[in-house]
Amino acid sequence: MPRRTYNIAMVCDFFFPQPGGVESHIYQVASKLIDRGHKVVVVTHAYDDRKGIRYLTNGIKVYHVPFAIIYRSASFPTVFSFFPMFRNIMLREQIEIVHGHGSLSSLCNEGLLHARTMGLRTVFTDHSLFGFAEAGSILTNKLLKFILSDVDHIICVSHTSKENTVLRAALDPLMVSVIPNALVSENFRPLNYPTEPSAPGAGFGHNPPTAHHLGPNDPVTIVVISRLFYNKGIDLLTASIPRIIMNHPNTRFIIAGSGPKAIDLEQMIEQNVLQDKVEMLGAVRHEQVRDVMVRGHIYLHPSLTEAFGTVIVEAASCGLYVVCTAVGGIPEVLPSHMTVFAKPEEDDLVLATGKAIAALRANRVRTEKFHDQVKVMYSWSNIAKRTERVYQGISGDISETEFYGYETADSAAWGATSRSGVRSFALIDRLKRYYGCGIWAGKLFCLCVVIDYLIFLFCEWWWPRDQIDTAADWPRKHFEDSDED
Amino acid sequence: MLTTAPHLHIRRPSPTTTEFTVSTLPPQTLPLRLLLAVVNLLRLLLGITVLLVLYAKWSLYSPYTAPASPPEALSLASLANALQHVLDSAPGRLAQRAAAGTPAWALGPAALAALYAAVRRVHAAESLLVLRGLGIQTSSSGATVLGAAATRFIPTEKIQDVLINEAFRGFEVRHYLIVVVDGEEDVVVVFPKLLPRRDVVERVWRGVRGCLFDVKPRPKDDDGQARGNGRRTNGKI
Amino acid sequence: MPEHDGLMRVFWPTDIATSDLPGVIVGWRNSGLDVVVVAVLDHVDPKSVEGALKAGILLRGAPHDLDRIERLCGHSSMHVLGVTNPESAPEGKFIIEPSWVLATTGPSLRVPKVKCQVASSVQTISFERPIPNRMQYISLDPMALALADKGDPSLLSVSDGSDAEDEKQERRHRQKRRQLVDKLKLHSVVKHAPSMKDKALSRIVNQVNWAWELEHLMQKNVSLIGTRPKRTLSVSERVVEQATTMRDDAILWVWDKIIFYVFPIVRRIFILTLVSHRAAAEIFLMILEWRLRPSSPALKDISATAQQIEIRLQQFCYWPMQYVKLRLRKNDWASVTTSHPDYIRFYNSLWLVANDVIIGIAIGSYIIDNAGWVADQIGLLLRQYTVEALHSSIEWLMGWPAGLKLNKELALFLGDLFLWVIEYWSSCITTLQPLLPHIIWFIGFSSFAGASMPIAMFSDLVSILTIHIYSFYLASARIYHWQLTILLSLFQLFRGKKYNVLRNRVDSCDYDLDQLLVGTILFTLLFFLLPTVVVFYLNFAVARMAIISLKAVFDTMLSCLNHFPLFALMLRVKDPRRLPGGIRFELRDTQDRLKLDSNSSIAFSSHPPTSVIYLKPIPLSFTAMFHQYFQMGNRIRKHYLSPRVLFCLITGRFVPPIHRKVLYSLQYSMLPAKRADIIQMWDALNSLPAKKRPLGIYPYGKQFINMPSLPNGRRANGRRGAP
Amino acid sequence: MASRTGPQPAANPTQREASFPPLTRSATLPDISSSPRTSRSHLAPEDAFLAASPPRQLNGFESNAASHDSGAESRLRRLRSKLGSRSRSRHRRRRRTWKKILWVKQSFPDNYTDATTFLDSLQRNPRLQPYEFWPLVADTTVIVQQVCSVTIFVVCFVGIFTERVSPVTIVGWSSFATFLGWLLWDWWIGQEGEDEVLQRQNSLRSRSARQARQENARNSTATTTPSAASSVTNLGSTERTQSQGNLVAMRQHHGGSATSLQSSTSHNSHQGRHGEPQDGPSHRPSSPLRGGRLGLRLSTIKSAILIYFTILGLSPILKSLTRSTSPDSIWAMSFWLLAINIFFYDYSGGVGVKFPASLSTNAALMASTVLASRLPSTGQVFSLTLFSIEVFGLFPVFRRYARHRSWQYHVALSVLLVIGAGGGVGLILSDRKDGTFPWRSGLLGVLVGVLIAVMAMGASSWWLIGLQKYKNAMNGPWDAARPIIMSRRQWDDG
Repeated sequence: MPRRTYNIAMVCDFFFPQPGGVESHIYQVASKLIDRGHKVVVVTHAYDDRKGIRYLTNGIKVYHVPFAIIYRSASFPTVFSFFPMFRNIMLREQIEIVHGHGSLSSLCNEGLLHARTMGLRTVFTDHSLFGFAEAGSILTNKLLKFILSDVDHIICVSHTSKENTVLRAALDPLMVSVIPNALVSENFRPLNYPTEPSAPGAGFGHNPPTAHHLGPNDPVTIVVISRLFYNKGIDLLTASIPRIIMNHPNTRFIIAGSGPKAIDLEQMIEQNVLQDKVEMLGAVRHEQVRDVMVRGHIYLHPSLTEAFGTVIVEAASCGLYVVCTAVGGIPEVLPSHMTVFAKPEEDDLVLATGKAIAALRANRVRTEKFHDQVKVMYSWSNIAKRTERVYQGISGDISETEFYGYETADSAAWGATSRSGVRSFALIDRLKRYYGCGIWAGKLFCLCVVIDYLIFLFCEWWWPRDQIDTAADWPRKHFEDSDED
Repeated sequence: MLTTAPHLHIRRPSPTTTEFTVSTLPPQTLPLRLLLAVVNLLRLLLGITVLLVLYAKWSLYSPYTAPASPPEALSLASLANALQHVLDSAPGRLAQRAAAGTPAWALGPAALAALYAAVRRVHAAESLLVLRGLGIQTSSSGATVLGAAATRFIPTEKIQDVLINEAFRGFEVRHYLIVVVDGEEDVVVVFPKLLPRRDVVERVWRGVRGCLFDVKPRPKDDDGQARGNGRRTNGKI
Repeated sequence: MPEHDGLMRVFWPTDIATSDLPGVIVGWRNSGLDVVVVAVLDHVDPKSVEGALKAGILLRGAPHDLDRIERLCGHSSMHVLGVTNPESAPEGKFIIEPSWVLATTGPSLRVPKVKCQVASSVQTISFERPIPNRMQYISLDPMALALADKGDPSLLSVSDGSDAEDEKQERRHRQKRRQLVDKLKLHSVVKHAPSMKDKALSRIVNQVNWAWELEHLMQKNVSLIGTRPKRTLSVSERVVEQATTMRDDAILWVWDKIIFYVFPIVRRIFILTLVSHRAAAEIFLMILEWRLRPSSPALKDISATAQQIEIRLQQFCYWPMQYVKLRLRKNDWASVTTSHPDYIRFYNSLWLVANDVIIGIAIGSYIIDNAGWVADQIGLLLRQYTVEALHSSIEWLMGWPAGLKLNKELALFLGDLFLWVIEYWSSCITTLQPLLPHIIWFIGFSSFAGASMPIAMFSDLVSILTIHIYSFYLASARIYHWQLTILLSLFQLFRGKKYNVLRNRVDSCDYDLDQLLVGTILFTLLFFLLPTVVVFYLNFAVARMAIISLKAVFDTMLSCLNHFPLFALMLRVKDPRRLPGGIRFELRDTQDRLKLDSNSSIAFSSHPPTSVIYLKPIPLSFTAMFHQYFQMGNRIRKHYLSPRVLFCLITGRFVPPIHRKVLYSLQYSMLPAKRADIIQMWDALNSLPAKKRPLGIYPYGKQFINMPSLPNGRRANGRRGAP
Repeated sequence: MASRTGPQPAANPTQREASFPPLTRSATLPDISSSPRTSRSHLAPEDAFLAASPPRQLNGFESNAASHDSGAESRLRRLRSKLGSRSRSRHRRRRRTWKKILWVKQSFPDNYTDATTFLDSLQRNPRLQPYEFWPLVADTTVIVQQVCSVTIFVVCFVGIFTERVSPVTIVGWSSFATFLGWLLWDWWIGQEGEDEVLQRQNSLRSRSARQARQENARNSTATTTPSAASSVTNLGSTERTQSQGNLVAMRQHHGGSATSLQSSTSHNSHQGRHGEPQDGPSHRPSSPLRGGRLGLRLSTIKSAILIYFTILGLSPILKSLTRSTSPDSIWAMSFWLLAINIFFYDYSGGVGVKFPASLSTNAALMASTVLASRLPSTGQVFSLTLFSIEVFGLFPVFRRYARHRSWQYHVALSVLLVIGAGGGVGLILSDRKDGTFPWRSGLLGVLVGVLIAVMAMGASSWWLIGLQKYKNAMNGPWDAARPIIMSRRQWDDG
């Protein structure tokens, strides 16, 4: 059958001009989806002078909804007042699928709720991990449960993240797909990539003229690029840098990024005099990351929690040997010959770094081949393709059997018919789903949903659909579905 | 039922001169005319009444008393005399009673509101006049019947672009036509008050480009426009 | 003509005489089919007119040099644009060129019917000519009442912190916008080069402004072309002519004598006195603007009176220059519109000063008449509000006011302190009391120099007589601020934290026992003493604010007296066309014309589609006139009603009064940024052209005089040419 | 979820039993992140689930597992059951095994869920420590001590306020007691000097690490009596109930007593380092040098004199400070301040902790200042303030040392305090007859006080143990790992 193309709305608080992982993820997926012939609009809140409607390259249309911002990241939860505007946008863009990103973005949560009320298909992508111990995460988990208990499909960026989400929101695992992040591998080339042929022959020979080849006594440079926050494990870093340098005096550190922990690092540098060994660059923009990375041989990633860890993929793609803590989804991201894993402990981190340095010195790792391997592993077009499959699945364009991979027969055994394929939009079914969310929370959620539905009816009456004129479409690309990658 | 949704009316006596008028005035039918006449009459009466009441209020406090002898015509005194006569009439006494009854702090705002209602325009009309070789002139009728239409003329060589943009307004997203003026910070919004719907705006847009730059509107231009407007202007109304 | 897109554009003055006789249309041809009609000459031959135009015969006897016309209107000479009522002309009278305009005029038609052989469509833009002698003109953009020679610098010179940073961020914002606008320039979907017609607009505006003068000049010279029977005068007429000429000669002789011998002396004396005054003014100004350090405020920044005097002197220094400029205008074409704003500004300031003086005389006479009473009133007010009110309020604060839990001892202490100062001050006041009537009398006397003077003096008087409140405010604010800061840092200690300057954050720190002890006890102390201090501080802060607002009222009155656009308002009422605020077009319904076409004649059956447009000037809007008032209001609001000021008030920091420069930028906006020094003035005054023989302006005047009788005169020679 | 919660429990009870083994197996899998904690200081999860070890908790967890149906465990059980029922059908289709990696494109759909590995590394209640009764009771003594000292202070204030007791006697006795306490403390310090000297010579990091180790050694010697060990153990949990900022974090990931104490001492060591530059009267054990003990004494005396004169100077101002304020507001304020003092007091502080929670100390001091400002005469103000310093500033240090020295001292001290507080309250509450000292009410007060104390200790311990069975923590790789860092403090701004 001919491939259907969809009108998709990406709803998230985090989007350009603010830099970040989620932002670039949304942007890349959107542009690749547009390449595949879909129509994508992004709905986010207004940044300081960015109100209104903008177009990005490749025809991504961005709605910067003017709303109260509590601070730079998240917009104020304007529970229902966002609905009329949201509905207007959805109608004028003729949206079929609403795709929310980031469980912390209230805009996304509201968008998904309203979208369900309006009877649109919804997909949710979870970018982050949440523990169960902290008091704060209890609330967020309840909220997530509220939102996700009616979403058609969920996308997680790693299997760990999938397990986490399934537990948090009490979901059917089959509703959760794992689609990793990717990177634009052209932007993360090794230093002298174009000159060096990507054939494996180059790696052989005892001293190939690669930048990463190390003589016995030329310094090893370790790069750290991360926002300097506690959960990025900067304390570990601060603790282990002096010891690493003590054990391997011929190493340099390049630390890029800014944050509250920067002061601790500086103090460490001053306390044991390391000004000539450790270089702190401060914040670097995303397009400069590659230039910083290629200055080093090892990428050190001491994070304490990480859903996916795009940055280590980028580092590997830049031909760096990656030393990282085995937390979150990180162990799934890279093959073992590119990485050295460490426990989130100071001693183990020092140990692992030592191993990495030793391996580099002995030329046991062919970092020059990393780039091509990573290029094969992760590409946004592939991500977009898999995302598109999710869309097809939820809008019933491919059969449940194919999508969920089991016969509806035995699925009937455990009564999942309501969720199989498409979720029914009937208010009563939705209320059923919400009601199961908890003793008190369930009732509260039901109340919210009912109010939302009433507001929806009011909107239908006050701003009738025929009064809303549809926006002009960007010229669709014509994409022949070629099954490469 | 006095007004309708804004609709477009085009006058082009010659191919090089076009005037696009968007107004909320419904097509003139007899009942409508009658209705309008009645409404205007009522407003007139309202205005007169308010003025009368105000004068009564004033005359309550003013020491001025009408002179016994009839003053010569066409003088302030005669005017005051006439007003006195009006006040002595039945509606005048009623007005006096009303004035005496209401306190000043209540009377002032009420009178202002009533006067505003009396002079408010019923139909808004905004127009765009395109003269090839001269430029574009936007004009929008004032809020009250007293105020004249505010016009803005933009010579052709200062017109950088004419394009359709989208922006949030209230709870909805509207299309609107803007003129980008060379070297000015703010774009000029055409039909700022009425903000007609997309089809109207697009017709006007094609008409303007056809009349001003003598380009035959092609469908591709629309996308060109769309691409154009989006990338740069942050649509604030 | 190289290019024409078949669009004929005719600018047609509505108020030229429209006869149904055949005539020649003369005017400017800006480009192919883009013409501005200046005049219609009846009963002349187009070719001869063309020749005359080439030879400049028609402009003979022009009062001023002709190249200004070329510079402003963009063409060396006018052309024959076409003919009117060709059909009513005798056959073969002239050959019609294809690009000519064939217009049908007549008393019945307000707008001529225009057609052209090459034109596919016609725009007839009919305009009413502005009359230059009445200083009417049209312009594309509104005229500027304020001097444009200084924008930001005057503001940037304001360098007291808050305003400076306000300005800075404002400038940053402006620059951001500028970048946005530049980006906007980069982007354009379809570029098209503006056609000749588009570029011509500014020139056309000038031509329209010139149309009246040129038309009259030409009508005067029409008699020079076209052959006319030269009839000789009769004897009696000659006698009369002789006599008149003799009388004229006599008068002229006397007049010349006066001009050549007496006038220069008078003029020279006048100039000398003027310059000497100017020198004196210069000295005064130097005194007023002297500041011992560039940062420290000058005298005029401190006192309103000095400011006022300075403004007046500045105006005085500027007037001669303005006058000279206006005089120079006299011996140029009347249609040169560059100097009209100067004219308005000049007379505006004159008017204002006159007004000021008139009101001032009234006030002054009143004050002088009963100076004693006024003095008593003022003394009473002073005592009542600056001494007794304060006194009572402080007493009220010393006893526990309004259930406020004040610390008795501290309240007593502070109260006694302030009371003592107040006592001292009031004693000073009482010693000053007998002087007051003299001061008042002096003020009243000064107000003969304008009502603004006593107001300024009063505002100064207020600021002098309330110094004690100011000082109280300062003192209490200091105490309060100090206590607040200590409390904050002690609170950190109380929480077992301390503010780390290096990290610029609060981090935990453990103190020793004695530190904890002393810190805590002090914290408790200050915490319980705070309300008392707050109350006193608030008391004086309120008083201070009241005084500031009073002075603000004075300043507003001053600015009204000094800069009210009185003259402009009057002009706006009298003759709006002297204050052009732009132009606007009106599209006229052409239905009636078409109807008329259909039934009138066969000649117009082949009429191109025509749109009749009226070009009308927009008078300057009132908002534009009062624009600077709005600006000043914004500036004051931004200075006083900003959260920053509120924060300062709350934390007890000193709220700086708004800088006079900012406040008075309005007054200065009519004056040049830097005044012309004496030498320039001397040169300017001497550069005034010595009066030539008044005959020089006679023709102008005469033509001006018999202008109304013009049409029938033309009708006459027309009749003469008929047979 | 509603669609499942409804039919689920009734639908197939068999699956629940079926789902136990994989659950426990998965939960007991030794995972990487928890390997450092395999010290025997805490129970392994299987103790919790199979309910093997202490028999007391058997029913507790049984009932827990049974009662919590909407809880995460049952949810998990359901998930697994589904996966089991489903993956069978899938394994028929797919041969190649699925690996939990992202960097190869496997021939499985994105939403494929592998039954064997899914939620493998999930573990519940990983570091659960069952409380025992007596240690808990032993721990509560610390709190009882603090409460009692506060009570005694209040009693003294009331005494002074109602002029039953002359302030001078109070100050005199308390000062004398303080002096004795200081002598004793000084002597203890003297015994501990040597290790400190050793530590001085090393660099900061090694020093603190070593100090940590030595502290361990000392503790292991000092805590031969099991009660003490478990006492420190359970402190973590007691705090966790009254959630206390960083210390919770510190405790939560350190299982046993050894680690906990170690971390606490590492904490201390840093703090000692932190407090070094300002050498005021340092009550900390680490004296600069052996000869420095003299300097330490001198500085202590100096600060004592400083305090003395400060109070002397400030008391006249304090006297009139809050006269205009209404008394009841003062009572309320001081009550809240004292409550703050009790709640924010650092009960777990090791010996080295100088004034760990200066908030509580400050609150107490402020309370005493506020109360003192109600007193009529300067002398009373002075004496009360001084007394408050002795009670709230110095006495805790002494108590901490006493507990650290030996358990007997601790118990004796607490008993004394309880008796004193009870007696004092009794005396205060007794209607005052002229002159005669109300023995009876005093004794009554003592009895009641002891009774209340015992009751409270027992009840709170029971309550805590009862609470513990509701604990259900799920951990897995998604949790933010807690970095184990030897050399640096990491709790100041996490």
